[in-house]
Amino acid sequence: MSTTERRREAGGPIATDVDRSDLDLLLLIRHFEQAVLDLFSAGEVNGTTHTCIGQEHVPVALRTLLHPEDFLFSNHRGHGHYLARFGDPAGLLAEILGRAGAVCHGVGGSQHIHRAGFLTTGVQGESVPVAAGVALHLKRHRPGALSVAFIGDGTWGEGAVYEALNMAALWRLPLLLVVEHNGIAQSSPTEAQLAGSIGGRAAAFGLTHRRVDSPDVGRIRELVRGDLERVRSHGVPGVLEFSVPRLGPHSKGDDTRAPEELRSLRRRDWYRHYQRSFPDLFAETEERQRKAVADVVREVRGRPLSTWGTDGWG
Amino acid sequence: MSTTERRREAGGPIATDVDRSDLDLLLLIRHFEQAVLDLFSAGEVNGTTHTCIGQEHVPVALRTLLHPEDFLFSNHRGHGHYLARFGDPAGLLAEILGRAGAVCHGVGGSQHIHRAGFLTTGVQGESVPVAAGVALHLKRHRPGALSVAFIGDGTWGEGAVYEALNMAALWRLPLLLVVEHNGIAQSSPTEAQLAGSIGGRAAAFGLTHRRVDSPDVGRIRELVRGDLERVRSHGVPGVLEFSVPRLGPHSKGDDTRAPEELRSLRRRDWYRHYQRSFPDLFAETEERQRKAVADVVREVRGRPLSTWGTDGWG
Amino acid sequence: MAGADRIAENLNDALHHVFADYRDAYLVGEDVSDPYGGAFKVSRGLSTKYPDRVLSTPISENGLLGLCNGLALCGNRVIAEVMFGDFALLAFDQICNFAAKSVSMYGHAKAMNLVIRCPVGGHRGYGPTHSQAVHKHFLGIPDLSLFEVTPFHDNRTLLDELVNLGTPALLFEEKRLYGSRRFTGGRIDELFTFEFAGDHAVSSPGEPGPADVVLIAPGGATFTALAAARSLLLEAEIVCRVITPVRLYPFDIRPLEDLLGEARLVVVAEEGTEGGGWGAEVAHRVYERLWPRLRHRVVLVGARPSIVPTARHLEHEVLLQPERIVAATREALRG
Amino acid sequence: MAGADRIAENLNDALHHVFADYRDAYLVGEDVSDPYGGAFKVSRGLSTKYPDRVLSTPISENGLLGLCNGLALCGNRVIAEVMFGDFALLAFDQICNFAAKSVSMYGHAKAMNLVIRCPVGGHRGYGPTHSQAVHKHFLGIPDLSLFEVTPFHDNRTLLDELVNLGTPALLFEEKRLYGSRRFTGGRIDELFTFEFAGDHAVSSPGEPGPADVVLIAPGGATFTALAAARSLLLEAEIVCRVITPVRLYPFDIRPLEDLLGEARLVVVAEEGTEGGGWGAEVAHRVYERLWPRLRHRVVLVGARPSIVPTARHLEHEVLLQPERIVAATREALRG
Ligand SMILES: Cc1ncc(C[n+]2csc(CCOP(=O)(O)OP(=O)(O)O)c2C)c(N)n1
Ligand SMILES: Cc1ncc(C[n+]2csc(CCOP(=O)(O)OP(=O)(O)O)c2C)c(N)n1
Ligand SMILES: [Mg+2]
Ligand SMILES: [Mg+2]
Repeated sequence: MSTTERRREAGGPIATDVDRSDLDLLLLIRHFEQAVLDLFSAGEVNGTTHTCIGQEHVPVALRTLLHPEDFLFSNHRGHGHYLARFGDPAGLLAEILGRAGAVCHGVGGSQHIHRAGFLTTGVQGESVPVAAGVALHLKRHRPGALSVAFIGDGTWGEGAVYEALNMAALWRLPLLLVVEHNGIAQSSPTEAQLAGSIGGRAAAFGLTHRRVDSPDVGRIRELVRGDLERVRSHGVPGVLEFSVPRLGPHSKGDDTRAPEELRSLRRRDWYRHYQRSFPDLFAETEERQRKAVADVVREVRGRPLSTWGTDGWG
Repeated sequence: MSTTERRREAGGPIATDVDRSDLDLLLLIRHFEQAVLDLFSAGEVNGTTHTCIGQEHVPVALRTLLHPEDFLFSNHRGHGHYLARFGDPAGLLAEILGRAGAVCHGVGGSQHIHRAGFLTTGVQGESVPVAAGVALHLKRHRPGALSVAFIGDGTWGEGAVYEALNMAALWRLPLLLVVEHNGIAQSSPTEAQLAGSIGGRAAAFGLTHRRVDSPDVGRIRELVRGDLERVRSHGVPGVLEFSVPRLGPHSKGDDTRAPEELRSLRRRDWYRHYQRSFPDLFAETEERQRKAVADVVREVRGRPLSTWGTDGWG
Repeated sequence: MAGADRIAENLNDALHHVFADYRDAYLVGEDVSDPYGGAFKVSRGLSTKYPDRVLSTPISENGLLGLCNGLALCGNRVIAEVMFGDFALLAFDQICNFAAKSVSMYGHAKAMNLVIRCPVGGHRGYGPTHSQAVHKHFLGIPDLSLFEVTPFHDNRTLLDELVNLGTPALLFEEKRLYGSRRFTGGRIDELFTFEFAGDHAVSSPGEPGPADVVLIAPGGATFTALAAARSLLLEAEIVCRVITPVRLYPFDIRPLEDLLGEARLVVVAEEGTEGGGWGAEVAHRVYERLWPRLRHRVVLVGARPSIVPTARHLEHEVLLQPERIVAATREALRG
Repeated sequence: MAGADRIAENLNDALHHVFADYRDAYLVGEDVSDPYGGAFKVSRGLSTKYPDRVLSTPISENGLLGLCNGLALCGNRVIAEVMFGDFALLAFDQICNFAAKSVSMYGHAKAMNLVIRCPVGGHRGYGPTHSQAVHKHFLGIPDLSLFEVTPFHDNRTLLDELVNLGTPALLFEEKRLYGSRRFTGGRIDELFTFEFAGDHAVSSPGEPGPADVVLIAPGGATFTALAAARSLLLEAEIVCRVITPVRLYPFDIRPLEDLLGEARLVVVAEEGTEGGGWGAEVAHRVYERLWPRLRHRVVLVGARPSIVPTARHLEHEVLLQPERIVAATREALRG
């Protein structure tokens, strides 16, 4: 059985074939996020959560270009990053619901997750200098490994980002900044919070920058493979900017965008395009992932509450 | 009597005539700074101080382009900025020595000075967002007025600078950032602390930028007059970068640069060039300013200590 | 009482009044513009009415506080909204080294009318970086006052005071308060009434005479303290008064001296973690004024010295609960 | 004693030993490289010997602490040098919200070996933004310990302990100490000797029996306290012991209980401004353990609640001086 499916439709944003495992992952993340929102609506999530609906293809595309020894700094909108790296929906959902088997015992919750080679914090921008420090370590001890920090467009408001880029550029650190530019930060459109451009910000430090608009996982890989390699082999930082639509609310029920705007954003959803390009495989995969997520939800909801304490510490 | 003196020598970095009041001010600052260093060596200065020897021409040149309603944020190396604005060596020296008549009662000292439309703080970068706030106020209440922040090249390490530039660019604030790029920050050469270029940093926010190398006050004015006017009339921020030599130590006795480096820097000193271009006027002016500063030193040293308290507050 | 407005609305109303009263009022913060109106909706309606003076900033806490400092320096009345108090730590330099110091460090008294609003505290499951009670870190900065919204004080009066203070102030807003109704008319419930002593709200059960215990608890800890006081009364006949200060620092102990001096025990409860906190400062003031009259050492309770976990059941363990106050009080009275 | 090294040299030696002992040691700070060796020269020689692991950073306090956090996260032993402690406030987020929280907030114990060296305090005329004793702001952060260099403790032992602590630590270095010689061999001068009680140095005049006063004073305040103790003895025959802790927070009171319990008076002196400071926390610990034995409330003295002015005569007025300790002590003993 081939793991790659040929595209049916000519033209359109999906120009490459699809790997089944990519589609699996794309749809796992989509349905996971949808389930989280549903659980939230049902009052089963304590606190807050930020879903990555519309942005799933970024971690999915990068997944095969990343190595096990790379260190990833995710952010508040990090479920997709986690699932693409670890494929562990139960551990993540348990974390969000505070159930046994939670990857961080329910202590960190949705936006504070740490697992080998992966870390999220809840303070915007804070991770970038930390990622620079990790890059320095990797450069010396695991040459060729990357320190990757995911940030949103709005996070360019934070001074910490610039302090880190300056050091990373000066010391030629293998830091890859992945910017998920979804045109908005909480409620603020990018035009209202970011002057100039992200490309310009990268250039300010002499860093390479590429902007990618495609929702096509295969195409993205073609475009950015060389960029990652350059950061790895030259040990210098780079910035990758992905233009993506944020299709869900910022966290929960707090979307103040106009319906027309959302409609037009939905036209950019990888989901539609993949559905159109690979209708059969898509339907079959979606069904499978919907069920898989439902099973995970059922199973995790049935678990006892997580425990935390010196005893429980791993 | 003409207030402008014709250049004698053709060629060389000084290509314009000199205004007597400019030369007066240049030499006042130079001799003031020299006197501060001497007082320091004599153990009469408490704490620390940073002299602007080699950089005097920047505030002198800008002086005539600035308006009384402009607000100036100076920095740790700010004696020249103060003297160019207020021409008050006694008030400043009293501040440095903690004597009666000190502009801030000796409380702030060399690097914490506030007087109408002028403010210095001792934390690098901190003033830039504050200057943006003042620019916002000016834009609304005194259109055409500038908020000017002086910073060094090293201060581009601070995230606050970027946070401020972003806001200033977004809101089109009349903020003028004057960068005195002396190639060093304390002991760190610029190459070791600044990746990319200052022009690139300005461009990152869509800001205009000009780099000026000339030590010639008249020439500088020709070059930057339009830039200031643009910030004023369009109400948008801009960056002016002056390439200057730091001829003295960072503060006192802490210069770790090699003698050859210092020798080559001295070749860029406006002092030599003006001396060469206007020998008679220069000699006469220098004599006058040397004496004026000596008088100020003598007079201020004889004053009683400053007093501070609710009673003494002006 | 049923008729009173919710505290978020009361705060919102207070902000509207500041803007109506002062043409130099500014509100600066992240996502404060309509229709969002700030993460906790407290700023709703302001940007629509006063578009020029409500600034939704980029995500730049230090920068936005710097901007506020510049506006305050020019004589404006400036209100900053920090989305979560935890992020005020990013702006520590602008708050401490610029805002507070500028009042005096230039040798002349310089008015800085700046109010920094900080939603704080947990009980919301927002996790370790969005749930701190950061009060303790800002204690003891000359010329920086700390205030906290309470269920008793009208924020209209409070905010008007703060924008005219002449020195910068932090205003903490415990998140549980937003959705709660204010206590008005002197009555809290069938058991407790309240009145004011100086600036402090004093809640008492109907018992005459001195209380056994005086419990000092600001902000949202008021609810916790009231629940504890109720248990103590109903379960152990311990009469407990609850004092809710609105100004946390400097803490004004004078109006409380008699109340405190008569009690068998003084307890200070705070939302912040135990250790190095506000409670120790209040205790110090109590000892300083009342040493000879105190019958027991001042007891401090707060959250456990831990980060605030996200999961509800874990968060509950860490944060201050009425049971902890009750247990500490009873143990002290026994011992 | 004349033979002992200056404390700056002792610290420098301690740093050299950390680098010699641990191949994963890093030093990160502004202008720390040779020949400059840091603003106070404490880092001299390190960059020459270990060029790869000594990083002179841009002027980016928050960024450099973040970089340190990344290195610590990877298991390295990291020492940050903040040029002036005042600027540690710029890095508050990385210190509190990342370094300290990472130890526990991911549900697993995560070692973070990070030491943040902060020169603090005045008496140097550096002015309001370069002279603060910032200790108080960092009190009570779970998993963040505060230490301070003293004239008694060997920094070689101390630094070795700190780089292996598993939790981040701030190490305050009061600037007066740098040029001072360490006290060694149990003797301070012809009047005072010292010994250790637990981690605390205890200085005593030769008098037998319990002291009248126990004066707790860390870092550079030790000198001030010793001068005060000397005056009290010579001018008023008041016997005063001086306790100098090396770990300020959490404060370990157990080894001191007898000493404190026997005294007529406990005084806590600190370089920081009065109000909301470390002293109140120490006092709280004292009350907590010794309430029934205390004969007087704990007296706190510190700098006046003011910015630190630049001019020497004004600075002198604000900062803690022996006379202030003497006056507060005598007043308390009288009253
Ligand atoms: C320092 C800090 N300030 C504010 C916030 C609140 N906050 C969380 S996400 C967010 C918007 C982030 O926007 P962006 O970087 O574009 O990421 P996106 O949410 O669009 O993925 C804000 C303001 C925060 N978490 N940290
Ligand atoms: C936040 C902060 N960090 C460090 C310092 C110490 N410091 C004072 S001046 C200076 C160098 C500044 O370099 P630059 O901006 O190039 O100005 P220059 O001294 O060259 O005029 C440093 C590191 C400070 N004052 N503030
Ligand atoms: Mg975004
Ligand atoms: Mg410089």
